Amino acid sequence: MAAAPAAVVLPVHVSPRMRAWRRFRRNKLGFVSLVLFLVLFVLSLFAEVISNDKPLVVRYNGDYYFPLVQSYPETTFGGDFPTETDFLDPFIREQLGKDGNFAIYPPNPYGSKTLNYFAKAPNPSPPTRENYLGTDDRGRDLLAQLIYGFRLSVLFGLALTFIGVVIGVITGAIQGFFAGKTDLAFQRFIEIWDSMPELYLLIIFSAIFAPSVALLLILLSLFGWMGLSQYVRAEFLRNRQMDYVRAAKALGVGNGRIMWKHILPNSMTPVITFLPFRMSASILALTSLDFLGLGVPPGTPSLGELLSQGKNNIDAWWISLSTFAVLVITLLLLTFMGDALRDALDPRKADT
Amino acid sequence: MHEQKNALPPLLQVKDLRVAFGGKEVVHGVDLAIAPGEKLALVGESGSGKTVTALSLVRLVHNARITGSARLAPAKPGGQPVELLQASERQLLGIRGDDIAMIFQEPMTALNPVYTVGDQIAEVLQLKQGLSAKQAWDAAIEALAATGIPEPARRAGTYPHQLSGGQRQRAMIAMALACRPRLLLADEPTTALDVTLRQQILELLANLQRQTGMAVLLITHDLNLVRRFADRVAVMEGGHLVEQGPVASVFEQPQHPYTRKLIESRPARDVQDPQPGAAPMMQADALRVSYPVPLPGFKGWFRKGAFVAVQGAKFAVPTGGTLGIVGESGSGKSTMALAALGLIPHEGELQVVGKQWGPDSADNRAIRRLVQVVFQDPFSSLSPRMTVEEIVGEGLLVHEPSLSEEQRRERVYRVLEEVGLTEAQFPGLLGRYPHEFSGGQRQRLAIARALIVEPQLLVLDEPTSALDVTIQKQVLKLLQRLQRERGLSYLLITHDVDVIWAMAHDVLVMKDGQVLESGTVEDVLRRPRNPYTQALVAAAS
Amino acid sequence: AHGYALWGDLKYPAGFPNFSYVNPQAPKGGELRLVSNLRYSTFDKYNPFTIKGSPPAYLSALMFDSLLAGAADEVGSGYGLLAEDVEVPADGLSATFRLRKEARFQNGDPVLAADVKHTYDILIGPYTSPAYKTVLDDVAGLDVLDERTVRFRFKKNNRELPLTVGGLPIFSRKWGMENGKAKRFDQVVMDIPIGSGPYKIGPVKFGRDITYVRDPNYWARDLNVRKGTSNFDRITVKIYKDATARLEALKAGEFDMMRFFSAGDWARRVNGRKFNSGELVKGEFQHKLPSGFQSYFLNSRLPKLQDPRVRQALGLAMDFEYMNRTMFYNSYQRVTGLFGNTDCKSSGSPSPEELALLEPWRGKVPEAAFGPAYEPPRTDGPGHSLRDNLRQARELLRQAGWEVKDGALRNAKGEPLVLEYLDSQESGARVVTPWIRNLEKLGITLNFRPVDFALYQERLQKKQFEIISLNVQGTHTPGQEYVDLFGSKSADIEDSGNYTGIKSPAVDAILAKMTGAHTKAEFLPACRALERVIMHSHLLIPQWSASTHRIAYNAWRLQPTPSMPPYSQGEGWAIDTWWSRPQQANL
Amino acid sequence: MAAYILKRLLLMLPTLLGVLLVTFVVTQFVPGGPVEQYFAEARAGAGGGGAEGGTFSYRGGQGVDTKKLEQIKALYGFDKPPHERFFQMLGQYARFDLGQSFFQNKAVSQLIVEKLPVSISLGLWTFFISYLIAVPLGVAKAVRAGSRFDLVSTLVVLIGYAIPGFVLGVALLVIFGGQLGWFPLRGLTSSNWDEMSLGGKIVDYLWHITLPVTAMVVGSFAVTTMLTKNSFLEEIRKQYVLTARAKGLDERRVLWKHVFRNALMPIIAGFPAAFLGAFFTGSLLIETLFSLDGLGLLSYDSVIRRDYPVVLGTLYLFTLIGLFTKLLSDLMYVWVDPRVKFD
Ligand SMILES: Nc1ncnc2c1ncn2[C@@H]1O[C@H](COP(=O)(O)OP(=O)(O)OP(=O)(O)O)[C@@H](O)[C@H]1O
Ligand SMILES: Nc1ncnc2c1ncn2[C@@H]1O[C@H](COP(=O)(O)OP(=O)(O)OP(=O)(O)O)[C@@H](O)[C@H]1O
Ligand SMILES: [Mg+2]
Ligand SMILES: [Mg+2]
Repeated sequence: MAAAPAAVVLPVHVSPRMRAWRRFRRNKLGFVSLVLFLVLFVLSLFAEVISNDKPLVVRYNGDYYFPLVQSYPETTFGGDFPTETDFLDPFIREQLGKDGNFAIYPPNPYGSKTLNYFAKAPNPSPPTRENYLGTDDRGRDLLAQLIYGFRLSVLFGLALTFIGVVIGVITGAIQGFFAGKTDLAFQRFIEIWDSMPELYLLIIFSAIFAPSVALLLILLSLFGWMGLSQYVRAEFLRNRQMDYVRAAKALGVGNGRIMWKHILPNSMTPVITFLPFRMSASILALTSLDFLGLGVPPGTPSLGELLSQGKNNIDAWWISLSTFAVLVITLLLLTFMGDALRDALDPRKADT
Repeated sequence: MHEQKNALPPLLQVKDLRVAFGGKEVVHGVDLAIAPGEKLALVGESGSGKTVTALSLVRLVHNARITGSARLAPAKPGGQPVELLQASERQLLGIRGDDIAMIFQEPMTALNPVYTVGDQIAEVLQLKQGLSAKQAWDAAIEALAATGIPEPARRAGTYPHQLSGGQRQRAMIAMALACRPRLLLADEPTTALDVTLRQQILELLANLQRQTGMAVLLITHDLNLVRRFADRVAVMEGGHLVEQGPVASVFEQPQHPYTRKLIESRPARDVQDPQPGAAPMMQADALRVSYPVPLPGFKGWFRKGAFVAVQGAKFAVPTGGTLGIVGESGSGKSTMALAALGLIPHEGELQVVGKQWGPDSADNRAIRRLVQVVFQDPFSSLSPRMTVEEIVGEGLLVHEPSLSEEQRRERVYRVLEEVGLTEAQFPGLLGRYPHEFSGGQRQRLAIARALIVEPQLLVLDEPTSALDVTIQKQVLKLLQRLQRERGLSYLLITHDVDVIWAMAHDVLVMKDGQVLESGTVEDVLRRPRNPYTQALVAAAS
Repeated sequence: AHGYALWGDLKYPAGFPNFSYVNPQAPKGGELRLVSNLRYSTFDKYNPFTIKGSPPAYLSALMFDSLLAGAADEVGSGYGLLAEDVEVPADGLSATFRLRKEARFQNGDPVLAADVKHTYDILIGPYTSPAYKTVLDDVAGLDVLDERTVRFRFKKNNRELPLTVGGLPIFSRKWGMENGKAKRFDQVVMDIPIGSGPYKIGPVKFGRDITYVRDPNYWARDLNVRKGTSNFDRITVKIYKDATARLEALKAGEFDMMRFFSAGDWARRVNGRKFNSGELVKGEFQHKLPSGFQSYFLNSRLPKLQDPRVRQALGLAMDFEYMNRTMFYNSYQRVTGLFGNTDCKSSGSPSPEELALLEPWRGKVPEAAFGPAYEPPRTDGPGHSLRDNLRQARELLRQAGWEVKDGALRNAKGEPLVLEYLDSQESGARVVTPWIRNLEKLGITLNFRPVDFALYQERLQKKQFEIISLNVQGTHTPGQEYVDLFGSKSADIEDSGNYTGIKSPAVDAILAKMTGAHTKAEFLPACRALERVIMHSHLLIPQWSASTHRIAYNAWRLQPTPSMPPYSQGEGWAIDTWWSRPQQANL
Repeated sequence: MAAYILKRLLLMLPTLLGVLLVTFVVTQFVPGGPVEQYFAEARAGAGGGGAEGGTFSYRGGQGVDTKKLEQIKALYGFDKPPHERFFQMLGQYARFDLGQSFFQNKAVSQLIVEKLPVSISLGLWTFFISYLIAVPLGVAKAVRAGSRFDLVSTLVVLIGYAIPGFVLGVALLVIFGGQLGWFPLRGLTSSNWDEMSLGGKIVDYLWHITLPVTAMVVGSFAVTTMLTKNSFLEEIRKQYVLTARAKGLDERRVLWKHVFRNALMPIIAGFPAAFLGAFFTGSLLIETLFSLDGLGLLSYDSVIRRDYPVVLGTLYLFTLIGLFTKLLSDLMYVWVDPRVKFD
């Protein structure tokens, strides 16, 4: 056996994360989904530039204005009111149409709350040249609703999923790993917690606080972790008996690290499987409470609200159909990403 | 076929078998032939591609590209030979288990954890021989009995994790033999068995071979076994078949340098005596360990029975010395090791460096640093989703958290090299996962993992069972050197009397959970008092 | 007398043969299949009077007669049904009814004074819906004068009380008797009611469908007030829990008629094959029911809503014409006051009688009350654009000390004007959205706040809201309830109807005149003066009302009378006076 | 094991107590109870009951006077202090007396029993259909992971999942119930059910539940399918699968016997709970849509109307059942995977 050379030449090696990334990349569908999702998501983050009732640039009487960045009172453009300009107002349009003046509007000239106040057809109106996807039941542009709704729903979904997964995994891991008394006690706690009348809590909270997305996030997070927790617990209960756990214990590895590094990676199947579903469930959760008046603050664009509008206006097919399409696409992308993620985390899958 | 010089046409003819993982070839064109009833031993360096070769014959390697040809002679005269590498999945179904049976190298992971071993054996019988459930169960118990498992009726009803390493291995053997295959691919079938049992298994194989004309491809590191059992031997190195021929001629006139090295390698004793008078590293008295087992019938509803795996053991591991434990398979050696490591509850006296295992893992952290272990079944003791670097480096993370990542990596490289795993051999070694290694390599990973924290006491449960003689020698040398240089103590469990000779200062012989005798190596092995020990020593020489 | 009218002007003289809006020769027979229009979608009892549980739809109207029956082409009057004679003395402090000899309960027993007393006692007892106690609060008691004569005594002279007691459903003492003993009334649940009405309970699918079958021996079948009514042999009421399902069932022909309340449904979704073939017909029937005042109620208890100019500005921002055009399919009329569609409505400049009531309070009531009648702002036509209205609003707000600063309307202290609109339904958001948008132009933030129904009720009771929307049904004979709505006393009582928080001695005085009026000539000016004051105080932002009943019905199976009596509630018209067409569809 | 079961059974008592206590306390803080509703009704005047068609009406309120308030409180039992009510309730529950509804003329237990046919119908069918399709589908997808079949079935399953049940329900109702008239629009049975022959009854019943069950089932595949698929993929590469293959077992046996039990630990273990749960399924929106009287509607209504006896009574019962199924699930874990130990 050769004695170790003084300076071991450390070869560059591919880190496990890199290998996982390669495995992820190999799943074309998943990779394409990721790219697409990111593109859509980033686009929706810039929703204000894509879909807004405020022009990007305005030239009025020789001056340039940027209403996206700054708000200008109507009086700036010769109007009456010291409040923010409504650029869809025919009066303002007329002002801006005068010689030398111009305004460049975003591709879809409606914001999330913009009423098409000067539309002719009753709401909800079918797709027209003015409203590419039609309007919803109160005359807001559907495309704008979808763009903003997608953004809100995805952000909300990500947050809720993240919180839910973190709590679910931690609690499930603790129960499963320590088993015995810890498990017994925690399970009882979950049973009691689970039977808490969620609806009443929401009602009580809604009596005290004005509805807000953050409040909803907190409330839903309080209960959203339990399902996953049970699954993780089951996996941990099984995997904690594995020899490699025993080996890690013998090495003196602490419990936290054993759970995190040794058992968790081998217990991820339910977590990953549920990720896309939890995301979409979070999106739908925004709706389910709406008809109790406990949902997101009214007027907040959300896919959930559009769905319930679709139900109530079954003849307005453009509402339910386009919302549904957005949901399906989101869910598909998420699932394919989940698939690829699962592949990526499975080292037994070849990666080159 | 025309090349075949034997009187009988070969049962299996392998030509230019090549196996590649993700573009990297690990078996480079192997040619082999096995005649009916022939016992061919495949020996070779750890990681030389023996397992992969065997598995690819029944097309059970994942993510691999297999080329070449492997023809299996027809079962009945006049039938068509089957090209295994091209056969349809359906054809293979008929062949696997029926014509070709396989004994896997690592019995823990190879058995389905959620079915009893009896179930798993009976399943083949029911399926391939059309026995009724009851008949199959009885036959399964018989098959277990034939491999020498005590209380086979009870053992049939237990799950793999409730068996000792050797017992699992025997269950695996029973399963493979259940259908009287024409060809048995036995991948290290006896690593976890003691010498006497080895003999029993070999006899069992020989019997079958006589009765049914079964041919055996025996993959092993145990040259004694080859000598005694095989007709012909083939030697592999680095994915090439470097030599093959009748056992006698190969052993007497080895042609290839590697073969020569293999035959000449014998573990050599190179140890110093521990300082007398020093307090023992570990001390146990009246140690008793039991496992809960279900009681039969109604009683089992309310109480658990206990299976006493270790009873009244008394031993001491001398500081800077080695206590070797030999004993029958299932006698409680691994159990005792687990107890010594504080991993299962025990009764009686047990002291490690003067301390006792507490119930709290934080208290034990200090002792853990001093006591390390190499488990018997390396595969299952390696987290499947951790890379080599993570697995081996973890001990440092825990016990020497101050190291920088660079320093840690360097240490990992060094210890891997010491156990014979180098980057040169395995590109991207640190980023690999356990399943990408051969059995012997995994065992070395386990050893490296234990060594890296520089413990004072190392519990080694069959540390060299999956290693070929050359690597075994290398590893033992390493252990001896560490003992010399750092005064390491070992608790060494092994079936290999050679290893005991090479390493141990004191020896403990176990059977049925009891310590039969103990003393210095010289005392116990030269002048065995107990009949079991005598048989053991006799069988080994 | 054969009937009683609030102001003594009965339309039909004694001995009239039948109401003029019925077809006395209408053929009897056939089946009318209705759909339940109740809020709850099941039934679990046959007793419509107890607190717990829900009775099937229409049970009360079909199974019980009352002392007096109303006519659907006349308001404020009742004609003897169970009673052949009703006497109200000049002081108005009692009403005496003499029962008809031929009046029979469905079990054959005669209807006697004792039954009336029993009914009254039960209804004001502890086991019935509190609504009866509310209604009968001004009734001091009931005396049985002889076997067939009862006298209700009243606590005060209220012209409407004889009609109230005359309208009570009368049931038999034997209802709910078990082994000769009367059960506690709240235990009378599944016992088939014993009334004297034209229909009995027929086949029932409990909790789901109920069929009422006509009693061929109905005692009053030829009585003038009943002639030509109750023409269907069977009336089946079906329950659908979901509006979409109900609509589809109508289109599929599972029932015969349905009244629509949603303009969107009526305009967009009531269509299909059966409408094209003429089997189903969409009918809009003009009625003369009081339009009531569905309005946004502003809670003037709040400092920020105390200034009438601010309240008026809020109203100016509501663009009804836009809403009617884009959301309501132009099917609604603007509510213009408290008493739309009734004689009580004010118009033009105040008459001398009205001025007489108002004058003493000059300075204490809005000056505008002395001018022309209230007209809500409009946005259609020249000089009436939204922009004009908003300009006016801005001006009002400025006068009230609110100016736009930093993008919001702020008072002198720099507090922004932020308001909250409380609703019990998420769907309310749709309607306020345009208003919110217009208010934004003024720099006012209006938040829509939906809460669960029970919480909503509690907030209303405790007056913890800023703006709510209420639909107050109209009446031809406003009375005590307006004291509750606008009286000073009720302003500080929890659970009162004074949502706006108005506390004005002037209003109190006018209300006193109104409730104390003995003649129409006293009564109407008081009503109109009240309307002027209230509306010009801008406590209410009037919304809209429908002047038609929208009814889809199966023209192959049902035959309506030529015209709808003006004061009919819609379904009642069909149930009472329509008849079944000979079945040609089966051919 | 029996000791463990016994321990769990004993633990149910404090758990139940905890559940009831928590809920009871929460209900104390919910705004707008039955007393408020009583006054709201009194305020609505004689419009309630059944006075439609009457052309004269009178409205008016008098405000709340304290005497009346006390009376009304007594009517709903709110005159007693909370703790007294709580213990009274516990006493009742100990005798399995679930109490009487505030708003309906029925005992809570009777209400539940009445809703069961609908709930069981919806629950069991949905449960069976979704498991019977989802699990094999998931396995097939795992075996053919990455194939076109896998892709297309993922697509289909996810589209099903993405349609919210109520939207799908409305679509089904309008198209197949209303427009085409192939399926009935409401209820579990036809009105002439009682006169039907046995065969007729079965057909009628199936005819009625087709749409609601479809609406519920379509969305329920996805999760189970994907979970099955992923768990299978997790296990399918393990060594014991090689062993099973080497034994010459055919693919079906390898998958359904060897992999299945390992892979479906979560699914099999959740089975009893899901199965028992199926008896008490409620789906507010589907029940409403198809005019079915089930537990979904009952629990929603009771929450909204603050019918506390129903809320607490159903909660008590469901918790009890839930606790048993949970125990069953835990026992299933051990049965499915002998390595699992709870201590
Ligand atoms: N899934 C895999 N991916 C990549 N490389 C692999 C994989 N499986 C095995 N190898 C490599 O193939 C070579 C041959 O492995 P094999 O298991 O056949 O060795 P072996 O001769 O059986 O050794 P041992 O005696 O140690 O069991 C080894 O170098 C191993 O690292
Ligand atoms: N979890 C368990 N439950 C019940 N019995 C067990 C369990 N684990 C091991 N045993 C039994 O305990 C005995 C001792 O097992 P142990 O693993 O210590 O044997 P060993 O001496 O290491 O044998 P080998 O040389 O075959 O590895 C065996 O008979 C085995 O069947
Ligand atoms: Mg090998
Ligand atoms: Mg062992």
